Amino acid sequence: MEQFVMNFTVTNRLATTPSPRVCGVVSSGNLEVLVESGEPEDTCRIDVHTPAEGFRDIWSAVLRDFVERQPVGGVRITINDAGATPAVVSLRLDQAIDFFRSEKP
Amino acid sequence: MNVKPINYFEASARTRIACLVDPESFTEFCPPELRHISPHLVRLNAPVAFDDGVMVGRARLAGHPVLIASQEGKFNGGAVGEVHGAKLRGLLDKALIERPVAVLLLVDSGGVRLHEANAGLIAISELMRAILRTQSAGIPVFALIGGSCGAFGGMGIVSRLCTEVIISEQGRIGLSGPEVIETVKGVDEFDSRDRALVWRITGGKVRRALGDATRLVGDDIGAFRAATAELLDKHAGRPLNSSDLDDLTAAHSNLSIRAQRYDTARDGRIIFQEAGFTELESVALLPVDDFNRQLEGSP
Amino acid sequence: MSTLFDRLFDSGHHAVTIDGEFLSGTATVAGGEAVVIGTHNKAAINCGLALKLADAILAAVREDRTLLRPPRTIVFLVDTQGQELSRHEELLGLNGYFAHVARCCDLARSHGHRLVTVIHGEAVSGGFLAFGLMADRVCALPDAQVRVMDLRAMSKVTKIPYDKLVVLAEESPVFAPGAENYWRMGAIHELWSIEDDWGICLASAVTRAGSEDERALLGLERGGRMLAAPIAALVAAA
Amino acid sequence: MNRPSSQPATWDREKQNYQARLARGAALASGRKVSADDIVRLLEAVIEPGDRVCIEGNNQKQADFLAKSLARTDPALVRELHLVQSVLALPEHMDLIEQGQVSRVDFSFSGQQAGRLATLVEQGRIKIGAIHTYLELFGRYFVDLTPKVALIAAQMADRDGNLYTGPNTEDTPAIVEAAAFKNGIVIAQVNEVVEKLPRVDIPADWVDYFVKAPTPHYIEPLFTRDPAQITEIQILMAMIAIKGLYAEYGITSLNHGIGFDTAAIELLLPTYAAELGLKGKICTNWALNPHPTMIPAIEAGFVQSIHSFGSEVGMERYIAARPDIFFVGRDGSMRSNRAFSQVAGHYACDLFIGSTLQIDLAGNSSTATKGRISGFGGAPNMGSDARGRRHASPAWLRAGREARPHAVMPRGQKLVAQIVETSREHMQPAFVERLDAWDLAESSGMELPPVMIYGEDVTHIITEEGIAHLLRCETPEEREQAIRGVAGYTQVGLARDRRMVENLRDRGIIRYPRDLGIDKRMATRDLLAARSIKDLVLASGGLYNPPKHFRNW
Repeated sequence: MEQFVMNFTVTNRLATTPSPRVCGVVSSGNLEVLVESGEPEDTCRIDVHTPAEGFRDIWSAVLRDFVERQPVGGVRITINDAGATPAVVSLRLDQAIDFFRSEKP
Repeated sequence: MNVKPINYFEASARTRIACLVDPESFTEFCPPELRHISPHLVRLNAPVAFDDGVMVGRARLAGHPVLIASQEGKFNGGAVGEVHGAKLRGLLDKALIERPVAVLLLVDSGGVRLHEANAGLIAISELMRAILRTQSAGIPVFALIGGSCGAFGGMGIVSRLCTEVIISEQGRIGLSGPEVIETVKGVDEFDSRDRALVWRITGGKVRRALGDATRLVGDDIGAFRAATAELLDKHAGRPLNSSDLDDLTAAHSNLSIRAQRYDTARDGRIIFQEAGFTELESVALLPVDDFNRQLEGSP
Repeated sequence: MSTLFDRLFDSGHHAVTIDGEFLSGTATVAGGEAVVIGTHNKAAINCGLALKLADAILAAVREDRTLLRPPRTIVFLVDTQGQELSRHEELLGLNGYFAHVARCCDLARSHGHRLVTVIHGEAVSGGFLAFGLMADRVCALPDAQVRVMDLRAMSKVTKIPYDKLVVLAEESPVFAPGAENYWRMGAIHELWSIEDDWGICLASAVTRAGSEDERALLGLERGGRMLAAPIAALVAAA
Repeated sequence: MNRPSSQPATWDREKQNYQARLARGAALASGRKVSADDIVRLLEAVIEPGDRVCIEGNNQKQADFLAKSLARTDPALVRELHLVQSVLALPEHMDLIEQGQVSRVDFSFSGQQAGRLATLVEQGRIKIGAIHTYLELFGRYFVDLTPKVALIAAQMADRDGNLYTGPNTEDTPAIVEAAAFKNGIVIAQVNEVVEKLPRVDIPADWVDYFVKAPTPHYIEPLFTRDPAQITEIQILMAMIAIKGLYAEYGITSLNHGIGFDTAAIELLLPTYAAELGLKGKICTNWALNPHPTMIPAIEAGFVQSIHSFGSEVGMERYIAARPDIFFVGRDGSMRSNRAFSQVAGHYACDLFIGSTLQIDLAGNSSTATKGRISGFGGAPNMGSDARGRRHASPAWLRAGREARPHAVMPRGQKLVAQIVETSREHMQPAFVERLDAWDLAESSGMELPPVMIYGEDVTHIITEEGIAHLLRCETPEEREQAIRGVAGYTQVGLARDRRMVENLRDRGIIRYPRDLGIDKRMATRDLLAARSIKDLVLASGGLYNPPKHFRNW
């Protein structure tokens, strides 16, 4: 198991504070993404828990691109991974943030 | 594009709840953001889930208040560990306080989670007692079965303790999985790769024909919802009578008759035959409605 | 078997018949008559055996009710390697037969019978769920073997190295075989030693058998199952 | 003038040898018919040391009883054989090598035996001539690898020895044609002996012996892909393929590989492609096995014709009921033919698309991994430009124009696409600097690294990131960056030159989903025309009868 946290500073911030949302399922080659409101409001904090060790560079590239696509601050994202490919991780992150934004506070 | 029904089989546990109950009516107890993960999986370096593979909560279905649990079959085969089991048990404890029209268990589980096998086994035993206690208090418990893991191991026993069992033809109920039987007893005893046979032994149709399931529905969450709503209507306002000695004596006699009648049976074909089906090869492909009609029309 | 009976029951007073792997009869426990229902020879429980167990429980309830006498204690003598693995049993719906046994236990409990389990051999997985674990109080003899799966098989299925499992089993009772582990987790109430007077132990177990399921609290108290009780309480209070 | 040597020339030594073999076999046969009990002795009688032997078998149908029987012959009598056959798929094929009966092999594909074969090669117990493509091997049957003994599989024989090979005709005609007309012995195993055949696929006078096998020959349901296992990523890639490649070039004639990636495309035709208005404009004529996942597209009227290499278990009744689509005999059952379908795939199709395990920076792709000698079957024939092609089609011409914009002589180009997710599970990259094929060639003493499709033939790479139009690249550097540009988060992808990739994107050489107007969120399983095997059965009107281990009801 590898665990690490990455913080990204962004300019956009959420106007509302939606309820937490979880997206995806922890199963082989897949992952779950939990999105919650968090502090500070200019930061997107991402916690990763993954069983595959030694892929931190790839994770940071995937997450960096995600934050570039979806620059949302005041958000805390936690990932429980079970060996998902970068493609699946990106797709799930996009879905999760979409769901989260559409959620009422 | 035409709107397709949402498959129960491949939907996630969350989607099942969302599509089964009245819109926006679900409140989750112990939700993922509380992060009650399994410390035992962590210790074994295995992936964890924030809900430990089961969500529990309160909702309405066709207006009826229900308590509901949904197991995620894709997470560790829906297997029951300490936290997972405690959530289920807690839900049944809550039923005594809230007195819903029914407790719905969306079962999708291979049974005990091996990573925490002792805790899982005990949890299932506690769940069994809790279900019996809930029923004694007049509250029915429904099992809904149609996921990829079916209802096996301890969850197979739990399902058969339920008041009503709604199953799809993709659903399965059993005790030991075919792979386990094949591994221990050999391929001649049970060829687990012969999926058609597997379903003739444990699948929804054969379980319905035997009476182990009270409703057979199509693989569509809407169909599960309709069947559940109908059964909730039936139970609403009429507390369950707890089983007495006569009920169990009658049940005992039925099970004895079944064991005698099928004392050498090793294939569900004989059960379809006894249930009055004539074209045995086509039972598997028979649409659910036709199957139900033929079954209920038979003596 | 009779050595066991002699040690368990008052002054060796018992009338238990052995029918294959199935045991049934009566014996004196704490000065009163108790019903004895059991399995031996590491029975693989199938539909037939499950029916015999259920039948014996129902018969005890029926007799006491018919004779209008106080419900007798029922002693379960458990020795099972688990459920029988067979296509035929699955087709019959073995899980349903096990559920039926559980219902019968519950009926007996609600009629005032005290249910005490004594594990005198193995207590494994589904067999134990069906027969033994549903009692009010569960006691294990010194050589009792209680488990779901042994560590080698578990290692194969979970793909966690065996050596690692052995080490981790030292720290936590949650997955490794052993009556001691089940004691710590609250599912076995008493571990009897070889020196104990099992007759006195059994009599005391009957007195202490309560009809509420407090195993989760016991597991918390004994430090073996720290989450079951609080999580269940959290959900119930939500 | 010098007279030739006094010895008169003999021109029928092979024929005499053939007759001598028949004479030795005569006692063990009644006419052409041999009983299963005598087959081992018959093989010992008619086979001579050093013979080239073909045991018919492709990745589907197998002459398994004859293979088993050959493995039971006495290695003192039956030895130094040279196997010349499509596939080394059965354990018996390896047993023959281990027992010392076979000393040399020429083949196309080894599938399940790839690991064992690699071990035997490393131990020096077998010599591999070459790992061919199917067409190449069939070709050599008529030049320098003609089988002396052909052990073939048919469904039925009549009493005279006429054979019905039925839907799984596959390789039989090519093998028999070579052996029977070049003094070879042809022995057929059949499932049944009947009074009258549904049709004659192989005439009796091309057959020397037939034997009724105790059990029907094995057929692997190789082309059945359960839609339940198709992932969202595969659906996204299928959307990119349909919109970015099929629609872009107007591809009507094509061949698909057998993976889930292409199964996803097949299941998106009646939904996604139909919505794009592509019905009748793409995917009308196929060289393809009867994939069950094609059923919804066929039923939706997308497809005009399918010619097949082999058949597929469970599809028989469906095929027979759709004679407008499939090549069906007068008897009502399909006729497949691997050689002809391979020719069709090579010369008559505008597109081949398939998956692979590894792609390097030049676009070379391979499914070879260390310790496994597996070969590629027909993929290299489908996945290469047919330089002999002389008929034009819009897709072919357009590809040619894009590949050679400055050429004076108009010429087309076959479209060859690789469709692959950038990483497999647990971050195993599909894009690599160096193919494992190099190591395999080294460790097995091969003259060529086993490359499935050469980079120069690959025109397109599709990943979940997008599509790279390699044929539009002008320099090898551009080609490398185009590959890196769709290689995602693999090391190859991360090392891309971002500026160059943006430039390629501006020029339409790399196109990402957003460039194609594809909304990634639409890539859900709801888009599949069938989500389970059962859906396929329903779509077929109950005609498709899936193999039992694919059913879950």
